[in-house]
Amino acid sequence: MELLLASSIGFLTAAGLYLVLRLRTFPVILGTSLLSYAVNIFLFASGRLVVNQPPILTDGVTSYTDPLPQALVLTAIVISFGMTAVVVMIAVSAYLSADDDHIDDRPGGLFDAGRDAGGEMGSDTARRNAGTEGKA
Amino acid sequence: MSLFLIVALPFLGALLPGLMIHAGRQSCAMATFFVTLAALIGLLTHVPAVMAGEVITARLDWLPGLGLNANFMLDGLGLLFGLMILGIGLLIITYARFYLSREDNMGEFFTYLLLFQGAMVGIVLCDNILMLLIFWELTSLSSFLLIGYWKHLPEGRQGARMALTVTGMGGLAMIGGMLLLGQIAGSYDLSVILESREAIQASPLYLPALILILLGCFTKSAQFPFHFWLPHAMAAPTPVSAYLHSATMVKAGIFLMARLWPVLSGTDAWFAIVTTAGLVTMVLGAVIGLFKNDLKALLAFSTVSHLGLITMLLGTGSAYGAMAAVFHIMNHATFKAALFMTAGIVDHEAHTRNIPSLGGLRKLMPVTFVIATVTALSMAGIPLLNGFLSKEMMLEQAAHTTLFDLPWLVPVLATVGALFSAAYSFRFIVHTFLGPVRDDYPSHPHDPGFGMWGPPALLACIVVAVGVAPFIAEPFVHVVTAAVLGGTAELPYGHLSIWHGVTPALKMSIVAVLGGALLLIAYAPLARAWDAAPRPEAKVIFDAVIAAAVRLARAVTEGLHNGSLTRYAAIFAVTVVAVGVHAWFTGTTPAMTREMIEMSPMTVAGWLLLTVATGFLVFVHRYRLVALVLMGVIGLMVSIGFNYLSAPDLALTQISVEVVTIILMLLALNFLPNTTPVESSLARRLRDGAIAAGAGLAVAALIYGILMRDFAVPSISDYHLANSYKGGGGTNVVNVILVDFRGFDTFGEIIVLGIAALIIYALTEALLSGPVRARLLNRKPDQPQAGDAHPLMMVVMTRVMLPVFLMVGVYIFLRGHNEPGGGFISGLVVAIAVVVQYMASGFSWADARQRYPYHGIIGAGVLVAGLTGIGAWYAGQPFLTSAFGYFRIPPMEKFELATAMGFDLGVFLAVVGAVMLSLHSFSRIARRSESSYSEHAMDIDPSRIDPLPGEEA
Amino acid sequence: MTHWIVAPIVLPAMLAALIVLAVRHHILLQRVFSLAGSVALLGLTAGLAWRASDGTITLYQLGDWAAPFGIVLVADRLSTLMALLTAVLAIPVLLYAIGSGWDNRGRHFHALFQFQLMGIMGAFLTGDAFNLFVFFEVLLIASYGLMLHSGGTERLRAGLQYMIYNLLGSTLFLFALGTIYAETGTLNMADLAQRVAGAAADETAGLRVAAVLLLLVFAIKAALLPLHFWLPSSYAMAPGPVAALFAVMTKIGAYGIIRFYTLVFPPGTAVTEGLFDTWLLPAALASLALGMAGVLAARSLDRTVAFAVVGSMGMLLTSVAVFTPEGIAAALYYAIHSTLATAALFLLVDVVRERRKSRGVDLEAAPLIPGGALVAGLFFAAAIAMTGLPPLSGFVGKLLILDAASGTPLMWWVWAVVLGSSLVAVVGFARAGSTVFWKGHEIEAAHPGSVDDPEDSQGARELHDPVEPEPALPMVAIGLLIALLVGVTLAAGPVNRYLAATAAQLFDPAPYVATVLDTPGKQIVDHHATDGAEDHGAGDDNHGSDTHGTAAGSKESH
Amino acid sequence: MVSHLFRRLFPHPLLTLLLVIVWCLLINGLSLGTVVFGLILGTVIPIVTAAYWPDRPRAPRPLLLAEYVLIVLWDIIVANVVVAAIVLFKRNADMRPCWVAIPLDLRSPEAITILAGTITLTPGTVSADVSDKGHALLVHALDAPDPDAVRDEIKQRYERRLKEIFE
Amino acid sequence: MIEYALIFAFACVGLSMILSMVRLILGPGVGDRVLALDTMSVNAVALIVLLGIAGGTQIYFEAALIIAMLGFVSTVAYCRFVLRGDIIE
Amino acid sequence: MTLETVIEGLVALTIVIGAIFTLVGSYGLVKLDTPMPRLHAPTKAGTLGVGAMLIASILFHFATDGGSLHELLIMAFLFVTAPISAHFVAKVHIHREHTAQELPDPPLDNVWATRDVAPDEDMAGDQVPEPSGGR
Ligand code: NA
Ligand code: NA
Repeated sequence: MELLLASSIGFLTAAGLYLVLRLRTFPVILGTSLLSYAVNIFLFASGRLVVNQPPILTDGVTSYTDPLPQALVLTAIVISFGMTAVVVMIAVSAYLSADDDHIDDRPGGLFDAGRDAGGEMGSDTARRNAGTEGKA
Repeated sequence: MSLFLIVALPFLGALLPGLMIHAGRQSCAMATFFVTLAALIGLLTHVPAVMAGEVITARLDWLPGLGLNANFMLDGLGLLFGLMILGIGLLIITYARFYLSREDNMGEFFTYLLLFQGAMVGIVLCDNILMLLIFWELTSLSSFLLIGYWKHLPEGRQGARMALTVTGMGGLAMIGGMLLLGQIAGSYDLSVILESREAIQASPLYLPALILILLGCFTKSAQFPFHFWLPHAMAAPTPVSAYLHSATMVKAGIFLMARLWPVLSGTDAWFAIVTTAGLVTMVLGAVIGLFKNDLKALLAFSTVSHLGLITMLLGTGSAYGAMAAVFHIMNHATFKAALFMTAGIVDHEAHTRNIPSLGGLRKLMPVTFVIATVTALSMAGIPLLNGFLSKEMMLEQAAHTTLFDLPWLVPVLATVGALFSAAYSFRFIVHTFLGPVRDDYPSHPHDPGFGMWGPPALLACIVVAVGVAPFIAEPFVHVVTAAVLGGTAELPYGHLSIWHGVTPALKMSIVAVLGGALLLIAYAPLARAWDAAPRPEAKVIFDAVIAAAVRLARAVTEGLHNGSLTRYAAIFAVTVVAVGVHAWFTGTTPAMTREMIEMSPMTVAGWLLLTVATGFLVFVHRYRLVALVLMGVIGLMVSIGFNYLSAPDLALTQISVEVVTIILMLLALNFLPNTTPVESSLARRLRDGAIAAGAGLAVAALIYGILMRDFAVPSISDYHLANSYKGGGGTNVVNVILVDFRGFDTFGEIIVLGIAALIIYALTEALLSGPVRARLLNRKPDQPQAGDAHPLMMVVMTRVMLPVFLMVGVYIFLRGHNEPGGGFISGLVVAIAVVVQYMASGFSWADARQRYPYHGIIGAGVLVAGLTGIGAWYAGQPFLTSAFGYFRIPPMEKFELATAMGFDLGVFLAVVGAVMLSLHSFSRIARRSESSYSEHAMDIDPSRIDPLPGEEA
Repeated sequence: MTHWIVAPIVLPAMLAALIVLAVRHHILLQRVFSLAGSVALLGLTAGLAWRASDGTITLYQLGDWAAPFGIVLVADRLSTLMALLTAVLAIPVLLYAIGSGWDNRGRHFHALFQFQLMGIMGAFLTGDAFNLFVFFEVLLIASYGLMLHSGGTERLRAGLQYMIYNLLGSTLFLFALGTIYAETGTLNMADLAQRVAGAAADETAGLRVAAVLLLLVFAIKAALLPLHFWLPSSYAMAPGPVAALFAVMTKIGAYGIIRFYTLVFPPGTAVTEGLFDTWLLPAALASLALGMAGVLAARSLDRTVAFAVVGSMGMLLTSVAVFTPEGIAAALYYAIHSTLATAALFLLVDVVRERRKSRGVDLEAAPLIPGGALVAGLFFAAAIAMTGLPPLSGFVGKLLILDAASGTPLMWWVWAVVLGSSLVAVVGFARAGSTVFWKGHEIEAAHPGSVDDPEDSQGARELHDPVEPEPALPMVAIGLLIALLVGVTLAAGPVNRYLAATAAQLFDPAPYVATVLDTPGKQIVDHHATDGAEDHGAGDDNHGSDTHGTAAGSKESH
Repeated sequence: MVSHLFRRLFPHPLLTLLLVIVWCLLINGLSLGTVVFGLILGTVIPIVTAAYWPDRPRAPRPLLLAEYVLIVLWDIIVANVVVAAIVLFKRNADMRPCWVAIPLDLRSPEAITILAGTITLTPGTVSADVSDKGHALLVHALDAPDPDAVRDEIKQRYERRLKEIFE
Repeated sequence: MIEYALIFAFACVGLSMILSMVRLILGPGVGDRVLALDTMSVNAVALIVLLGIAGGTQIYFEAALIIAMLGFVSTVAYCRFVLRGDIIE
Repeated sequence: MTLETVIEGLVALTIVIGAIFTLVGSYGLVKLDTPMPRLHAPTKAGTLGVGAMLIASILFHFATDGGSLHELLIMAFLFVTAPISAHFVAKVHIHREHTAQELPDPPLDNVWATRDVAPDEDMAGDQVPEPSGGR
């Protein structure tokens, strides 16, 4: 079980980090979500693993899992939820303002003349423009 | 007058011109003049005591922890410089009053000038080398302001920056040197340091300290190879050039060498460095000066040359040399200040300082001519003028100085220097004033008013007086020299006199004067040869160095900070993993102490699902909807895993957060493109994969190591388990930790959530009030839309479920303290119930039925939670102290009431408000102009289209 | 029981909630509330600092639970000093925000501002490692909101990067906390100190990882190379008053390092071996060098200042990395100084951006700005402070740091980098300042009557006699900061004495640990027993208190 | 007067009853305290959510409804067996999936919803869509050689009963 | 007896989830994937109920309840996204 | 054969029944080769699968710790929500997979609601490419 959990955390971390290193905002946000899964499980596991001993005091039961990391993880989940909401909002706002969902600033500045001309990089820009201006 | 006041007067006075600028130029200048005069008088009150050999002191602790104190002392050396600074300052102020034009901001000018003056007085009266550093750098700063005074001149700005750069660099080096010096001596007080000659010269830190201090001195005094900034400082108004760059600031380096002479001089290193630098500077400055066509540039290089001369004298380390240096400092200050002022007069009157454009001014401005001639001849070393006396002493000293085992080297070079010095002095007179009167001056020149020629004339009188009757200066020179020597050497024999007999110095002097005259006669061909000769141009080199530095800095910073978050994140990950792994392997690894929990087929299946979902998510992350579906799978798996591993609260929270997150992401996804193009190369992906795999491996190894070991010391959570019920009144220990043991965390956590919602709202507002608004309103769906936005089935079902959902919310809320649940999950459930109404029945329909502003709910939540915490104060308990009790209303069973429920209510409200405000804001962005208000929840309602009998509307 | 310690956290939180609840539509009331709250906060923190000044360490047990089981706040010299610094900074920043109208360019400025203050206060005052994380998150999320205040394309993009980078940082923080808890079984900082000190010598690997990860977390906040990349763009893009407030945010990272690595992971143990000399000091020196190189390289004034922040943090951490009482004292002085200086500079940058309409803050020639002389003068003063030129506090701080570094093995490196980078900074600021404030005179001389105000072509008149005077409050705010800098300089002696005492307190953690761990908390009353014989669903037993009696007992015997 | 107050307090008495039952199930016990608290909630929650119930649906006939529920439960069990058999034993190629359009006599959205739900829960059928005016229901059958038989059975077995219950 | 039934049931539910995952991966349409996720959440309810029986506890009730309640919310949200783009309009 | 044994047997039986139906649901999800038929398998089999297990749980708790009925709530939720989920998935299929010709015309009305779109908004064919998991 420990091996499964440790490898899951490792796997989530690796996947999250790989996505964080992508170039567009959406995969990066996915990546941070995966990372927060990983770290939440990590934090949870810092109290060691126990099966079927939930920290609800019950008559006649003497051993419980460590409740403290669970409380910490709850706090961490809530916080990362708030953070995710904000980062999604910023990503949307940034995309809507700049018409570009790249996470990196592009060489040549934001409104590089070459980009709006189309090409592979500007494909989504072109598509959205076609969608909005075609009807206007 | 107290030394503090003498130093402080110029600084305090610096406020006056700025404040009085509206009172007019005259009052500005007068204020400056009287401030300076007051300080000068204050200084003069100490003259008798100093002449009697006393040292006046004043001490004030400032930063005793460091040894930085406002200690001042006045001895002969300080007096000489103080008199020069304030005395010449008075003349300069008078001169400047008439020199500056109407357009110039006189208040600003005199403010800077007084700041500078104060800094200079500070340097020369300072008895603490850290304090001295402060004044030292202040002179650099004020000179920066003064050189850049004419801000519209590029030369002014560049010259100011160059001066600041070079002298600033020296100042920084000197900080190091002074700190070293202080450490060797055990004190930063000069009076202590000056007593520690042996300790200092024996210390291994002596050489670095010496070099660093000399760097400061040489840069400030424009010694080779740092001489190049001085001519460019001539972009300053002439009074500034006269004051700073001839009489005072450039002599600060000389002053410091003289001040530290007792402890630093006398070693081979001192001799070799200082003498060489001085000699080279003297010759080089004189040669360059001869060929300068700008009057002020000529004088500037002559200053460089004369400073070299003084430096060379100090470098010899002999008492006689020191006395010669002292005397030449005085003499140079008088004739050079006067010369600058005459150059300024010429510039002011003829509107040019270019020597080839001048000549013949003798007839047009006779007074100026006389002053210029007297002082220039003094500079050339003509007898009966003060320059001659000190130059003779210099040559005498040179004749007895052997550098690098070459006895001829110093005398010959000194003579060459003196020769060129004579030559440019003659040129100053001949090419400017003599010759025929021209008709092409840019302006018609004539002698200026007394205000402008009076000050140099006064100086010229001193030049003559001392030259003719050197004994009047003799006591003073002796006192100053004694101060320089500081008891380390006997005061040399010597009356200052015009005639010493036919000494080597006299012969050298004659050679120099005659040779100078010959050079001037042969000037034209020499100048052509000079112009033709290739030579390094200091400004070009300096600019190139700065430009190269800027290029390098840009290459580094812009290369690193290229705006690529992707790269920053990669660096972050690699750094963390590398440092973490290094830390692990440099420590001792503990042994495993725990048994592994058996893996059942079901856990393996769960593991498989989680990893496959994660891997597939990475594989299809470009297809965003599919990626989100997979996020749902991962969330579900994690939730089940929490359940399995005895964490029901976590499972609940995880799954409800997951649902809200997915709703949120779906709302957002609609504004983003649906797919991502492939942009990174295979190599990039491999690199990222390697980084990710490394990090994953490290994390897995770390947690595996943790999981297989027990706590070394029992965890504090034993206490929580033991006291949750008796002390916190709940059997759900996790919840009791959240609302009681660690309620403060939860308080922070709901605030995070509340802030998140406020930010989302604020950004929505910003977006909808900006240029994006129009585009959003006219947005067309980028995918074909299906009909029936609000299906009947959904509307009916959710309507029935809303009360049930709320019921479940209340249940989860109330049970939380004893069973899995609590305010947070309850809040999410209720929020989801409301959001489902929005989804089913439409934004406008649901929004119209919402009575409470979500902002208010958030604020109320935080307030309720906080006030519950504050409530404990009234029971004399700390914030968030809980109380609970069991109550019973017959015939019903006992129930529990706890203040923690109030806190949890706050949590609940904050969560509901935050989730709703966030989703509401996202939905607002999605409103299009075509989406109109609908009074009906369902798009298709057969009972509305053809009502049943008896139900017609 | 005094509640003063928790007041600096609760007051802004309640105030912000009240603003959101009641006055979110009334900017004037928000201003009044916010300003009054900040003044009250100043009073509170000043009081706390006064109480701590004689070396008293005051403990506040939240929920009345004894440490290490509950969360505690600890007011010692260091925490109260930092809290006071924050409150002092808040007032001019708030005045500027109000005076310039920034607070009214978007929603919820004052609520976010107060929440931000709450987060910072909590981070400084808490004595619990996880609670520190929570307050980090509070201050971070508030900072995201403030940074993005009023929106705008470039700000949004910079904000996105800022936020994602810090999300990674928060993730790392949790990894560090998980490791710490797994290794020690506690979260209270004093308890951690005890348990780490008592850790077995053959089990250091995990603790070393924990110590290093935590150091990296604080290094991110402190913008230490190579984890500083989030800073330049976000500070440059943030609204002026927000960037000014952020001046204290980097100090929180420095505070974390000072706090944790004097208390929990002190130098000279197997757990921290090599941490400071192998990792921290070289990184600090590199930050210093890079930051000042950035000052020279910048093409706009906002980035000049932003890189100066990186450099100043390098300087501060250089002094920290020396890890002597002198070094820490010098670092604290520098922290105070650089907070005020950075704030003043960012506000000035904002003034330039607002008034220099055609060119903004680009380092290009542009027509003169109205009221330029005063702005230039204030900028000159702030730049002097920032670059460490005399006579302002930067110079004093630099001397203190150089002095503290002398005698250490890496002294020559420290001196060379500190002095060399000072020169680079001087050159950089001189270039920037002369371009922005002086070069316009050239244009003016060439085209008389061109002042940078497109709304009025006869702008030359405005240079001396503005038709519509610029609001005075922003300049008052900046002047206040400069005056504070002067004050810190003049009072260098007493301030340094206080900081030396602060450092001494940090290097003798025993009283801190004793105060935190030896103060008894809540006396557990068995409500159930007093409740009578009635049956309760969960039964009549003690719910594990019997089996865990040892743990409860051990708490009493602490 | 009393009845007016009653209608104010319990705008949807059936809902209140439902909520009390839900509450007891949630608490997982039946005691006076639970019922009283459930009643309180059952009163408050409908009032709070009244805005979302713009028009009062006609009260169904309880006995007929109970009969209907039992029929449906039985059909669900049968359906599951049938569908399981088809899934397990029939080859994909042998299946006869088809669309069935069912004209509706029902008009009330509540009744249509229940019908659609019933169809989905019972033998091999899923209600997939309604027509643009709500007069027909589109049903997909997993394996129905005769679509008309499916349509007739649905109308007979379920719709007729629902019409009695609700309209 | 119950133990064996539970072992069998755990295996079946585990296998069900794996099969659903297979459909989720294979797709091909969004509808199929959403359906697979919906099935997985129903399976999850089953799994949690089984855990409760196996552990002899009712502590997992809330988790099963919440998953049952909320599972459909995300399914509807995904579908609405495909159908309309805006899930709230 | 005591009551306990009977209940135990019943519990085991219902668990097994539930497990089989659960498995069949997911098996059908994989086995069936067109979208609409696939929809039937899990929505039918799944509900009874969980339902049986919930009955097992009720029985089990009656036998062991005094009984519980709250599992009924879970069942109710599943039964109420399953049709809505299926309805929406079916709408997605209609929207994305089926051309209008395949569907029968609605009696009495013009068009099925899902396909009731303004002509200019009907951009069918311009759909997002889907990742194919290997088929
Ligand atoms: Na929580
Ligand atoms: Na909870």
